[in-house]
Amino acid sequence: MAEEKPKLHRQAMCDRLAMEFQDDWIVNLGVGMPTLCSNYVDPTKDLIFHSENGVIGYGPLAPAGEEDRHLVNAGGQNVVPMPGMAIVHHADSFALIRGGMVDVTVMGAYEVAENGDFANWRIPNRKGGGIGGAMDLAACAKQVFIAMEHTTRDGKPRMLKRCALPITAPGVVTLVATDLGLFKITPDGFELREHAPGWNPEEIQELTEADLIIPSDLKEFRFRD
Amino acid sequence: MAEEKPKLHRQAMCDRLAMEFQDDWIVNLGVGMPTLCSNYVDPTKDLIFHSENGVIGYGPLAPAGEEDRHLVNAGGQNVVPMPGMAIVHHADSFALIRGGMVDVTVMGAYEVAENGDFANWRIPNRKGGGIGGAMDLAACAKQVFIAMEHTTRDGKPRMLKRCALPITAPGVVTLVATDLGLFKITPDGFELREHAPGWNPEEIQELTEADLIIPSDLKEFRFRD
Amino acid sequence: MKNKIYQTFDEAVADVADGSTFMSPGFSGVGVPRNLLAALHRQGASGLTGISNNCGTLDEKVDVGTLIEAGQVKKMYAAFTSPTHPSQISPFVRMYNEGTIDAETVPQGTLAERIRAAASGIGAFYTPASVGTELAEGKEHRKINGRTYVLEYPLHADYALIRAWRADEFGNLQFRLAQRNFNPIMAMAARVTVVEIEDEIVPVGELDPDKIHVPGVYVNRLVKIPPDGIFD
Amino acid sequence: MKNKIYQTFDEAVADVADGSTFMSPGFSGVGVPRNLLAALHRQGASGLTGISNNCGTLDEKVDVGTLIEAGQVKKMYAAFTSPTHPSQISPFVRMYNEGTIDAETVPQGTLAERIRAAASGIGAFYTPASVGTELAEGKEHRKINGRTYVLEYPLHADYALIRAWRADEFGNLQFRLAQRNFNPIMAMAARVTVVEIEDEIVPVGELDPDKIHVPGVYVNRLVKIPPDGIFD
Repeated sequence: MAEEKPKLHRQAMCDRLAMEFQDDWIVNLGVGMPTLCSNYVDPTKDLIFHSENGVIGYGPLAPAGEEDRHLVNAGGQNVVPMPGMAIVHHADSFALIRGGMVDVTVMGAYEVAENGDFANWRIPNRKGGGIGGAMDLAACAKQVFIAMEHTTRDGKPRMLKRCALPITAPGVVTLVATDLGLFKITPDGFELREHAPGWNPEEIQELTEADLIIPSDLKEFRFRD
Repeated sequence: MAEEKPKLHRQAMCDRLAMEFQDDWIVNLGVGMPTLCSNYVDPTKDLIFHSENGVIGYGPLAPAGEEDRHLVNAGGQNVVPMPGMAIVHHADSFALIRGGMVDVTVMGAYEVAENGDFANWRIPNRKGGGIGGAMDLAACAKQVFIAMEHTTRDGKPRMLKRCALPITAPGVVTLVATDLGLFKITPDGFELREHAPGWNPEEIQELTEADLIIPSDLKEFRFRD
Repeated sequence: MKNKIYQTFDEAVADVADGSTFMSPGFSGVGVPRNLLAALHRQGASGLTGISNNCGTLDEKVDVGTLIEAGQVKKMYAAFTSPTHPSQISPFVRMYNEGTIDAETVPQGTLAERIRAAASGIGAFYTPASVGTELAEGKEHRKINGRTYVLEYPLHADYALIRAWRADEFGNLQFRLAQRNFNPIMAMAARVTVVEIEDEIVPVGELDPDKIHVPGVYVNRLVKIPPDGIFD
Repeated sequence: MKNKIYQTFDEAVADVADGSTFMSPGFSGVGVPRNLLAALHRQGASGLTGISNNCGTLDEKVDVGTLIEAGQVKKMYAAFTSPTHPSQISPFVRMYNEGTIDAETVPQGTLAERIRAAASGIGAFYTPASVGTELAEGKEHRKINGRTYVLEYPLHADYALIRAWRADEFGNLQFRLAQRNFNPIMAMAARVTVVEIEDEIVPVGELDPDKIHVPGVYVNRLVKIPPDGIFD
């Protein structure tokens, strides 16, 4: 059974997305899995981590016992200040986001569609939503990366022709890391760029609703050195 | 000749307007004559002087030799800081203005009309205008006081039925001090509240285009004690 | 100078009337005016409308959820009107599903900007956030320079309950790090701004005018958190 | 970390192309980036559009009027497009009357808010300023909650020339007193932000993150004003 083969770990998925970050980028990491991106450190690149609460340039998680209760990232985790950090209020923080200063936002999702739509804020038949800053970020960041499991817990595909859930923003996703590989969103749909070790394109297609484009230079998933 | 009788001095006009300021008011004084209002000090009242450049709570003019070149009021005069002063940037300074925080703005004018319109930014047949922050202040301050000479240099009235010059804001002026007296703007037009010493209502009316309301409790102009 | 210093949180929120709108800042539990919220809970005003990033958490701490659970709130404007995890059923979520509280879900940046618009006398503004989503349905759209925006309106409030680090007696405020979040814009947007101070209320003149996050003209009431108050 | 420190003003503005839009802050002569304006004057770019509170003063100091007088500017957005006294005939006023320069008169608060809108990704906003006046003619009006507003659009720029008091090497900026004025919002609104520093450029980490007026992410180039530069 394909489902029983080992898949990629969350940290590997986030490492892979983080490898795409470029020097001097302003990076916003969503709550949950995306925060793992900050565990990947490329010493040749300086990144500036921005959090919705107005913290610009925070550092790694604070070691136990060294937490400053006034300094948290978007997920509420205590982080340490980096030299050069600056604080702004919430309106200015989203001025920065809407102003197009964020180079990449990495978010989790329930679904991603081949047209770049994604859904991560509302479960149907349930009132309300946990939108947070996701709509502002998704609409305004220069790139939107998604980190998510390839299928739901009961094995249904999350990589779809069209989203079934209410979307967070239309047509904005550029890159998706799942536990089965790395996918670029092209004008023609999902392109499988890298596959998880032991998984061939046909097996991945089987767990994907949308048709995958399989390029001639398809590679195996790249892990941290 | 009525014109040769002594009229009120500018400082007296501004003193009179300043007497109307209430405790804890946020006061914005326009460039030129209105700045004289800050020379009237009533020790029973605390006033907060706001300037368009984001200075909230400045004090008197700086004594010669003690100027801080980074601290000026809206007229570019060096002022001294008062304890409790705070600085904001220009967008926040006008957020305060538009937000309705300014209790009174005192401005000069070319013309005031009995409907509360006034004109102080543009001379006709001349391109452009010196609007500065006057339109924002006039539209948003809780009260607009005007300090101006009663007539033009060639003796034409400035207190009109309707403004001839392009207006700064419609229907906002509440109180006018001229060199002939103090005028309240009522729903029925200008009410002469106080006349300059030696000037009777008929003489003032002669130099006023609009019809003056002369109340039964008309008083002589009040000077500082 | 008017005395803005109140001795107790209860006095500072005593006049909050039934049906008032209040703003409650905080993000991930930092910068939450817990002492003032506790006092408003004790005070018991009802039919309140709340404006806050979320609708209460599941920890045992006092927050906007404390008022919600007590039935004091009839409507919330918030960026989170459902739990981030389906397992987290807060009092708000239960009441919202039962229909005993109303809510409007507002994207966080739009929430912040609507508060800032209220503070700034802006009548309405166009934002690109939420375009193409369910939250933009029924809202006025406009294409400006090739991009589509939705029209959003200011969020005013009668009261802002604020948590700051330090103040002077005039009400000039300073915040520490991520404590700042929604605090300054809410302090500037409300008709009456009530502040709980963590560190110190210093005499007027002791704060550098270049280092003030909220000018004192926006602040009406100050309460120093006593040693037995809620700090975290 | 990218090096943002430039040794000369000339290098810092060398790439300003003909036809660029630039922002020039300052109010009553305070916070004017005189060294950068002087360098842009030397550099000679033409066909520029300027965004500034005024269009140059009559003192002998370098300001936006220096570029205007040199014929480098084709259009100004400003709150003052005529002298405050009829006797003050600046080069701008002469050229404007002659029709050799174009201008748009913008109420000062609207000017600030349009710059802030550009910095904030706001597509347009409604302001009450100018309603009922000549400056609102032809603009879209809207009644919101009984009050009439006009619609105003953001003002973007290619370059902001900024005068600050202190910076760190990452570009975090601090201003002194009334020097702040338009500087922060212009620094945040432009594509490229170039800053002249009066006091000091300190190593990264020396500025308190709570006491920064413009985060360094907005700043591209820093030049310390040399002892023989223009300070006042």
